[in-house]
Amino acid sequence: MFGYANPKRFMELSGRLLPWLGATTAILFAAGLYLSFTAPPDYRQGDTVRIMFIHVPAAWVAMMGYGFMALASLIGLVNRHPLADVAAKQAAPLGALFTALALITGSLWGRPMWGTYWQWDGRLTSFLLLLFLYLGYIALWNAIENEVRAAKAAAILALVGVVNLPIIEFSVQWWTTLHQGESIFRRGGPTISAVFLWPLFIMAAAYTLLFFTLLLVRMRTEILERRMRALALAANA
Amino acid sequence: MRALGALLVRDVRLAARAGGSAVLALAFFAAVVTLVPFGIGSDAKLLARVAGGVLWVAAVLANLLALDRLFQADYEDGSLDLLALSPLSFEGITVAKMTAHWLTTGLPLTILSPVLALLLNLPATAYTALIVSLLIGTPAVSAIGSVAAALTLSIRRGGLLFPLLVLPLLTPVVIFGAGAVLARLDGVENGAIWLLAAFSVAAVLLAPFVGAAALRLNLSE
Amino acid sequence: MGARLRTVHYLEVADLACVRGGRAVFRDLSFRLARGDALIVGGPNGSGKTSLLRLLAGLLPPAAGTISISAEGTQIADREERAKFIGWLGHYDGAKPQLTPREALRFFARLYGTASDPSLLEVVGLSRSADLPCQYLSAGQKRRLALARLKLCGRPLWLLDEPLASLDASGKALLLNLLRDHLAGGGIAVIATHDPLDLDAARLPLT
Amino acid sequence: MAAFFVMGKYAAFVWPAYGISALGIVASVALSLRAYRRAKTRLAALERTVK
Repeated sequence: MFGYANPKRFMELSGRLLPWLGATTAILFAAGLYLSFTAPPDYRQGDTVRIMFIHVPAAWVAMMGYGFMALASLIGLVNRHPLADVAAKQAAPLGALFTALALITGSLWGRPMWGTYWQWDGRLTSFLLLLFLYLGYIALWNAIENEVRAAKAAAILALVGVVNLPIIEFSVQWWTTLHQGESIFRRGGPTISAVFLWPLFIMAAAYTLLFFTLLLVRMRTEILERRMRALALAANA
Repeated sequence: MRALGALLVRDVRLAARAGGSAVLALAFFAAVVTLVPFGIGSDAKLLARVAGGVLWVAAVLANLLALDRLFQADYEDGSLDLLALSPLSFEGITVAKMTAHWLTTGLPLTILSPVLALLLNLPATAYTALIVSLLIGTPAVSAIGSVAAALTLSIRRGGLLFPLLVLPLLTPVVIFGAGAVLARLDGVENGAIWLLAAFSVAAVLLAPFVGAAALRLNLSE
Repeated sequence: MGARLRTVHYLEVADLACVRGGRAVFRDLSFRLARGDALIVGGPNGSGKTSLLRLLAGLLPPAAGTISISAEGTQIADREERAKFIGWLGHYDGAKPQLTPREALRFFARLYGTASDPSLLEVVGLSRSADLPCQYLSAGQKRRLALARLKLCGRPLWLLDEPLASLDASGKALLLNLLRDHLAGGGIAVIATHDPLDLDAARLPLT
Repeated sequence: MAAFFVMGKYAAFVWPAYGISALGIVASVALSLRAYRRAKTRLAALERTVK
């Protein structure tokens, strides 16, 4: 069948791996949340420091997600492996979700300090632009009917985006120094005392595993849907 | 090279003709700038402060107007196939299109900008900074815009998707461009113009190759 | 540049396969055309006639099989290299609405690097509307302009997709003359069409 | 226990942050799993009709 190559091996592998991945993610979340709420309040920020335990991991996965998407796009372009395109396509909505969570928790975290929900601070602004990059990628993919062409066009966009990310990051930081002084995030950031390191680290691990768990589930769904399309096409050809 | 020149001359002629995109972009630029005082009031001091930023944002938006159909018109009427089969490489096609767009949109906007700066009461000292920053920055807009145009050429209503793809990538241009004008206003030297030039050079040098890759993929699927 | 390319010795296609939208349009297609040969590709809509022409032109990558041209003593299989030998007449005529036929021909002459030949406009019967922007031309006139461009670029390997579409009787006669001159001059032509074309050529019906 | 919920007078920020994050995560998990199950059953049905 000329149609979509059938990645049997991936389906078997991911089928066996998923239950373990899901269980580990759940355990990490349980441990992480427990530690987040039993950690002492920060001497300066008080209990708002607990928001850091869900803001920083979301921000990390948002950036890691885009990097993963760009890597999968590169592999998809270079050796035309359809599985890489599926991975990149399904990583985008997840990345966008975590970017949105990073923005929301970031704004809630800054609110007590700034007095407003939005502060044009370097880090938050960069995540806002990252969200636009994700949305542009998803929109481009859905706008092109031909699947193979959509995969390649989106791959090029992801690579252009990942090359531009550091430039955008730098220009936004440069721009914040232009308009107002330091902000809480960048004045060396809140020095993270040791007792906060554990909850932060475990929550980051939980978020990362969650990303890959959901990614595998969504990739399997995409593969099943592509097989359905191929069957339907073959049936009435 | 002659082939590249031929395409460049043809596209400039097409854009300059009535109904061409050049006049449209200028009118849009003037309209947006004229609208701003109605929005934020005619207080001269406030306008002077935001003039650089408003002119830069309006210039970028006006540029986008003509960009999304840069390749699409040729794709739809069969010309792109003829260009692909000509001695011109895809890189050459992108260079010609990018340059034609800058000559018919980026450059005229830069020339018109001081006139509109009057409307916004831009202080006299900042005029050179405005023109120089636009002169250096608009090629980057044409370059990045042409890559996005090549990516979206097979989409019938790509026009709606186009700004979403391009604007995040253009933030550095707006930041450094408007930043250069503001720096001049405040009499401070923060290297904005050099950062803008660096970004522009990189964009202009890389865009033909990325644009060509996008054209190849859209033609060969 | 145009004239020098007249020396294509043959076009070789070996077990070519084409896939469109996940479906095999055709496979194991092989044929060979030498100088002066013509091939008429018939078949219902969707049988892959246009796809075959786009594959031969190098505009599409084949799913399987090879296409090569032997010219100036060398074997050329690379897609973008092969494209430089192709005279293309597609569904759409590539006529820019705001340009006049005269301007369009001058542009193509400079684009393809061949001498601009204003007399072509008379040959194809467009002399009266030579300075009328193409948006005012009829479909038949635009097709005639495309024929003028085809002749102008002087490419040895012609690929014509439904060339008779929107041509009247005299237009058909014009096309046949151009085709016969091209073949007599040692050119090769592959024509995808439904309508009968009285040209002695091999036939390839795509099912 | 009450002190826990007051969150050192920052309850209005900490709980919405956790709430929205939980909502986002639970929703994405549920949607992803549901889409997978639906695709699985529809594919099985299609394969039966094609046989």
